[in-house]
Amino acid sequence: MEYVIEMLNIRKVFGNFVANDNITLQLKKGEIHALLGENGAGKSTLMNVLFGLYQPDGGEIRVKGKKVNIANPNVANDLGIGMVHQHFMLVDTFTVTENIILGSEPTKGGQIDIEKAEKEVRELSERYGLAVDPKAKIADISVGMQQRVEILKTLYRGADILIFDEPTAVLTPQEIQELIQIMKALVREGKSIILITHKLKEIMEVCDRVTVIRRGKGIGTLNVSETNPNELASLMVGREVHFKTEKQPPKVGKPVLEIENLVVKDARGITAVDHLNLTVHAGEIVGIAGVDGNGQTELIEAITGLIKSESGSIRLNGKEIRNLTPRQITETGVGHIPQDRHKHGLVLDFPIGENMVLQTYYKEPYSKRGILNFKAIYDKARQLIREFDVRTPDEYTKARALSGGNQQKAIIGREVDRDPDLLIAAQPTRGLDVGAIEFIHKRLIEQRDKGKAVLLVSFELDEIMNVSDRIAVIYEGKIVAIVDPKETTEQELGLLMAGSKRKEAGVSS
Amino acid sequence: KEEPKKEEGKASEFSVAMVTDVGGIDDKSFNQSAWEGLQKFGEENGLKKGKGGYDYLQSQSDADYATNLNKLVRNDFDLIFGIGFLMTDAVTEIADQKPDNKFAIVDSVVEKPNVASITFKEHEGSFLVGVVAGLMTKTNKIGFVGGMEIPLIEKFESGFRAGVKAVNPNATVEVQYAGAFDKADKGKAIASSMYASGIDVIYHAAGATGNGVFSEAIDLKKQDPNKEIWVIGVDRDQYEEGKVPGTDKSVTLTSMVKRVDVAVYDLATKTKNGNFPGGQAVEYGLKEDGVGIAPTTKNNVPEDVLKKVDEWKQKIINGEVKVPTTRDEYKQFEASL
Amino acid sequence: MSENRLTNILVPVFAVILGIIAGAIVMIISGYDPIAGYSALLYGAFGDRYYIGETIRQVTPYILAGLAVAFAFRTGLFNIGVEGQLIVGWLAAVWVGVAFELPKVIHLPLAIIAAAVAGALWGFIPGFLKARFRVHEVIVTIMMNYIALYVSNAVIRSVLSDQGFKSEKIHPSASLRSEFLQSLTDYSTLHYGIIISLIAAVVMWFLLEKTTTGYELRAVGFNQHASHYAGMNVNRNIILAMVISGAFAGIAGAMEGLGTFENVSVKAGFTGVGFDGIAVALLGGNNAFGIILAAVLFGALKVGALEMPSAADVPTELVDIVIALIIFFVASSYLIRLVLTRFKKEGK
Amino acid sequence: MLNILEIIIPSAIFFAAPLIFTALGGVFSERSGVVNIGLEGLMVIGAFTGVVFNLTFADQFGQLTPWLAMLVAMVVASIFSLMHAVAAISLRADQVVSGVAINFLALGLSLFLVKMWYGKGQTDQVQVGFDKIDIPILSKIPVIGPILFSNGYLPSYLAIVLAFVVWYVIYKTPFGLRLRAVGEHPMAADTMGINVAKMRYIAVMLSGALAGIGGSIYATIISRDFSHATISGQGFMALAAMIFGKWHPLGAMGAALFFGFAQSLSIVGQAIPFLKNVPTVYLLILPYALTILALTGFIGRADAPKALGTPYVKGKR
Ligand SMILES: Nc1ncnc2c1ncn2[C@@H]1O[C@H](COP(=O)(O)OP(=O)(O)OP(=O)(O)O)[C@@H](O)[C@H]1O
Ligand SMILES: Nc1ncnc2c1ncn2[C@@H]1O[C@H](COP(=O)(O)OP(=O)(O)OP(=O)(O)O)[C@@H](O)[C@H]1O
Ligand SMILES: [Mg+2]
Ligand SMILES: [Mg+2]
Repeated sequence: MEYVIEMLNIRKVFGNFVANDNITLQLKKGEIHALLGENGAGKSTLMNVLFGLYQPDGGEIRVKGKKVNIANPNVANDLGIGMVHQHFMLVDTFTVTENIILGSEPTKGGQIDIEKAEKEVRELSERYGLAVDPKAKIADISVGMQQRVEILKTLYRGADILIFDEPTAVLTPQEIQELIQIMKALVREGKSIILITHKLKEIMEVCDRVTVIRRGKGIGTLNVSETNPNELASLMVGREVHFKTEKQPPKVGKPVLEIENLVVKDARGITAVDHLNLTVHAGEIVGIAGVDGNGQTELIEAITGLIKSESGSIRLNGKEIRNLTPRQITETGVGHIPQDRHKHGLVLDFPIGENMVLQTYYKEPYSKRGILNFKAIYDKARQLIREFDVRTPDEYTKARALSGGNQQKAIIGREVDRDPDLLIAAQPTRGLDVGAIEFIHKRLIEQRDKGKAVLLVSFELDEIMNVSDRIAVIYEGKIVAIVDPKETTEQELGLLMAGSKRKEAGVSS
Repeated sequence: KEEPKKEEGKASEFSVAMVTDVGGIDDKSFNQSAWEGLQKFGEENGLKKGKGGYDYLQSQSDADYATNLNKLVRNDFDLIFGIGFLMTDAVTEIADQKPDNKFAIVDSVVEKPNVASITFKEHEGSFLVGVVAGLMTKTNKIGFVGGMEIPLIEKFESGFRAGVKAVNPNATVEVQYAGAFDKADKGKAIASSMYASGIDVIYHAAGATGNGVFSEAIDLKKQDPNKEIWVIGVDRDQYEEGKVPGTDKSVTLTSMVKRVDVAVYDLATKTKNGNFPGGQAVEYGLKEDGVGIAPTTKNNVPEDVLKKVDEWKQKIINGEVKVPTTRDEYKQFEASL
Repeated sequence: MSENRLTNILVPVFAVILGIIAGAIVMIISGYDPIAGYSALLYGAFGDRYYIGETIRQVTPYILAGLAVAFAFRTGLFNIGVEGQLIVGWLAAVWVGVAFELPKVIHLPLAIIAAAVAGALWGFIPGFLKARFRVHEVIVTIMMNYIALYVSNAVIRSVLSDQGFKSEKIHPSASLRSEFLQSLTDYSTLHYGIIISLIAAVVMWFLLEKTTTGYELRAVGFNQHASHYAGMNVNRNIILAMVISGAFAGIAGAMEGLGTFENVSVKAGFTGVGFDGIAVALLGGNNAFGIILAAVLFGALKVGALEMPSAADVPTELVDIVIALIIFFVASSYLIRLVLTRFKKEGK
Repeated sequence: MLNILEIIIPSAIFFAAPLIFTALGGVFSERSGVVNIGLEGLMVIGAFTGVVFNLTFADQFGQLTPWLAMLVAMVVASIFSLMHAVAAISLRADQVVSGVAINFLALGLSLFLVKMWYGKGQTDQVQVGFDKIDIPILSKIPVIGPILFSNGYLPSYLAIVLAFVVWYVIYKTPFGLRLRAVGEHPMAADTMGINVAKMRYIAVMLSGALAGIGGSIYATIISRDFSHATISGQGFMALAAMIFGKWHPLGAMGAALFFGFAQSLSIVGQAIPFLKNVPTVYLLILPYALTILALTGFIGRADAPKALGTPYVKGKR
């Protein structure tokens, strides 16, 4: 059997922490090989070793049978290994072409030959069906296109072994389908792919084999055709996992959030939310489904006061809250799990404890007459850490040091603890493993059952379908349909999200 | 470093020291001049540099004046000079605190029984260089560049303008202040604009800012050796500063010299001989040879002009002419012409 | 945790030691006697009660300038304008000290408050421009320094004196000087300002670490987006940070105006205290207690240096080299940390 | 009016030239992600080296001396900037702190050496400086000839030409693309096989080299000697010019020229009839006030390179 890549007994230690403990992974030519594991299991570490970003502390790597020492990404490039990183490695202020050619620029007389480069990029993108605009700035293009740029970067360098680190976590369902097509096309061209993902469905759909790791240790490699999601999940977590979150029928109460004719412009002054109407009642979870960029972000930021809206009305429990300050809105009873936890959710350089009172520090018991009461603050932090299972050495640890999942749990704990009438959750499980997702879903449903209104925004159709009581489909800044998750299919939702009108009733505008 | 002095003059009974302002003993100005006077005094009296002989301390900032004066008191110097008007407050204060010590201040007056004050009639010297400028200008446009707009520099300005007006009523004097004594760039820019507007003689009373005036004049002269432009130096003979490279010419027309060295030497000698003029303010003018024009003036200035200068000098010395020290006095002077 | 804290303390200590050793090497290379040099330095800083008085006098504005820089730093702003804020504070303090005649209990505090307000105003402008127009505070504060210098010179000339070069002496009721302190230190210029600067250090620590205002300021300093999200008024906090920073700097100016000089004179250039404040803040790790220690070190070096040329024939500039190297070693603390951890591991 | 321009513009250019060189150096350093508030100190080193070289070798090299002095100053300042590079890049120092250290060290060391070598606080005056020139042909153009191309110094024109060269290098060459990438997203650059540390070392040393030139021409043309006051704030003005110019070479040049213009206006203004009665203080603060107004009014926010000030540690997120 011919392996293009063999990673044998790879060991990688950070300080005292063993991130990779004798893991073996063998990649066959022309296969899509999944790498599966919980958050922090060591997947990215293993791939970074392969790509030359980290040096292994033990084990050996063979490429096409030959033992190699991958000292840096240049060596990896030369060996035909390319990597699409979990966190995109793109320079925002550069164009697509500039990002792709960076480091191996075609030149003419000492000057970058940008025309030639653009031509090559265009050819490459046509050949693999990776639609990009070579002249566009990264900052101005969608996440999906950014990912295609990442792939083009590897192809431009002639990679035939591609590593995808959680490529689908940031994509919409349509984009995921496109990516799957792309990967299939790449394999047809003779490339081999390692795919890291938490989404078992995707593994089942495109992968040939799967290697599972748990807490830095290799658990084994299976043929996808011989396994099923349940087996994979329990291998990965080490216990049974429930995919469908159990929930009682909702006890819907009075309207909590009422939005009428809301108009919001985005940062560039383009109308992003266009006369939108939406109502969320006490005791229900309304999920907003939509392709990224259809006004979800602006809608949430307008509700929470982070940006100003143009016109319309937003009422909370009958009280007008449109264009109040974030603080006034929070105090009226809105909780918000923000989409970007690093940017909005946490002050990464504050200890966990101080992050837990980010909106309440000025209130008793956390402070009195302007003086902070650290005992009360850290008591609260300890309580939330316990209740929400935030894995951290202690409450004095900086938020920066926590893993994404644990940061997210801390935020959710903080928001839920304030007991808001309306809880807005934006992409609450992005990038998290199944165990963490399960935990968070339970918490959202718990809130609903306590009679709170929950507004969930997610690009994950699974999540929307599973958790919501009603689904509002957003398209071009309008709610184009409200559907019952029990009476719809992913196909139908996908079509609605793509802008095709629903024939039946229930279409509101 | 200082060359070792004669060693046999061991700790004699009289020692003297000075505190400079931030300029230091090589500022090509009054600090340097004062130190020269002190050195001369020390050498002539067989003192050695350092404790028990003659010495100086340089200040790094305004806050150091008092500390440095105090340091010298602690080192038992018999006479301690504060050089420069900036030191007025510090000398006043320490004179109160140490009534048994003898102090002297240059360029300012401190009315304490244990302080001797030395001031100069800069306006008289400036008047003379003004006469030179007034007679030498071809364009009848003359410039004055001051460091900071303070009463001391106003004395230079008023005396200079009076000198110009006295000999050449048609000449105008353009006055500009750079706002600082250490901004050569401003000096250069001011000079550049003055020369460009037809001014052909600039008198600077601006310390290191004046370096810029020299550098502009030299550069212009290098570009066009036939250009008739001049700088008048201040405090010391600045002939060397005006040397045009590659030639033996200097753009320095004349310099208003202020003999701080003479005054310092004088006072130290008096004090050593037991005649410390405590509580007095000694003013050094033309008469006392405390101010005057540099000997190198003859290099660029013809005999007849020098003669004129001498005539005016006599008039001032014998009191025929009273040189103005402020702008108000200048107005009166101008009116009286 | 505590091991970490130990390292945090050890780093500046090692930096100081390395800086001093490096200074000795410089002296040896250039043919001076390092022992004589450092003895003179030490004597000039602490050798006598007079010198101790002078050192403390020098430490006083350093503490306040350091606090001013650090306060802004902690809130994510780089205030290079401490120098200018100090100058206007100095001017305002003397103005009040000269213009009024009041009982000391009113006059002195009034003069200090005037300085704080003037400094605060000077800090407000860059703060406001940053908050309102997103103008980079570094440029504005640099420009404000020059404006402070020229404006205060003009005011001294035309308002505080009759075209003179300095103001009158302040009334004794506004002075920080004290017979007692002077007699204690043999007529040094030591004044009560040191107490004010120590109080200011406590105020800064308390304000930043213990109050909700400080919590907001720190949060905004670290992450403006999250602070906005959490309902804090980001712009108000940016302005407030610069205002408080400027107030500290203004009080530093009051120390000079009401204590060291008791008047204000036309300045040919900057005092340098504000710029030294940057170094003090950095060496002190931007925390109040560290700043006090760093200010003592700097003050001692500066005052002690004056003794070096006369006693050991070493140029005073050597001290600037030593200071620079200390800052450099603090900056490169990574190296020291690395060595320390290595050392600890081997010790185990 | 034309006459006034003939006075103001050449002096604006000559004020601006040292700032342009230094600000361009700043552009290199900061574009690579390394904050450099040590520009002031690097200018000091340049001024010191330039003057000392000039004084020492004027006899050997004659008219060539100032140019050689400039080159030597460039090399020495660039070596000196290595300290900042080592601290900021290899030792992960706080870049602001390290820059402050550079400023202190440069001044302390150069004055220490002046005292040691010359036995006094300042050097002698240099004898061989740059010559004032009228640029052939161009200076004959009516109106703009006398304003722009007469009575200038060659290094001043060199500064302006260099700004365009730097623009070309940063925006048109692979080196520039990599430099900017390293300053925006060093990890992305790293994964593309670019040696982040090497790029940053080069950039910081370039900033040293250019600040060294700036300092040396300042000292040679303007102060003619070296003392504690020779470089007093010009480095900070250059830093301001760089930020004002939004980290763009031509912007930095424009900002430096603007400073030069305001500065020159404040001096020449005292001689302009309708400004004559304005109290001097207003003219003195004019350059600084204008800068603030300009920043507030029409320049708006400037976006610094994203990775500016953060050391790059491999493998850190
Ligand atoms: N640079 C580092 N320094 C120290 N420890 C690290 C570093 N990078 C990773 N680790 C450790 O290695 C473990 C594995 O991290 P890795 O990023 O490989 O996880 P992962 O499997 O990719 O997780 P996820 O699914 O969340 O992406 C982490 O839990 C962490 O403890
Ligand atoms: N550079 C680092 N140094 C030390 N610890 C690190 C480092 N990077 C990651 N870690 C540790 O790795 C663990 C998991 O990190 P990791 O980033 O893989 O989590 P994650 O869940 O994948 O987060 P994200 O959702 O942001 O990708 C955390 O416990 C964190 O402390
Ligand atoms: Mg992750
Ligand atoms: Mg990962």
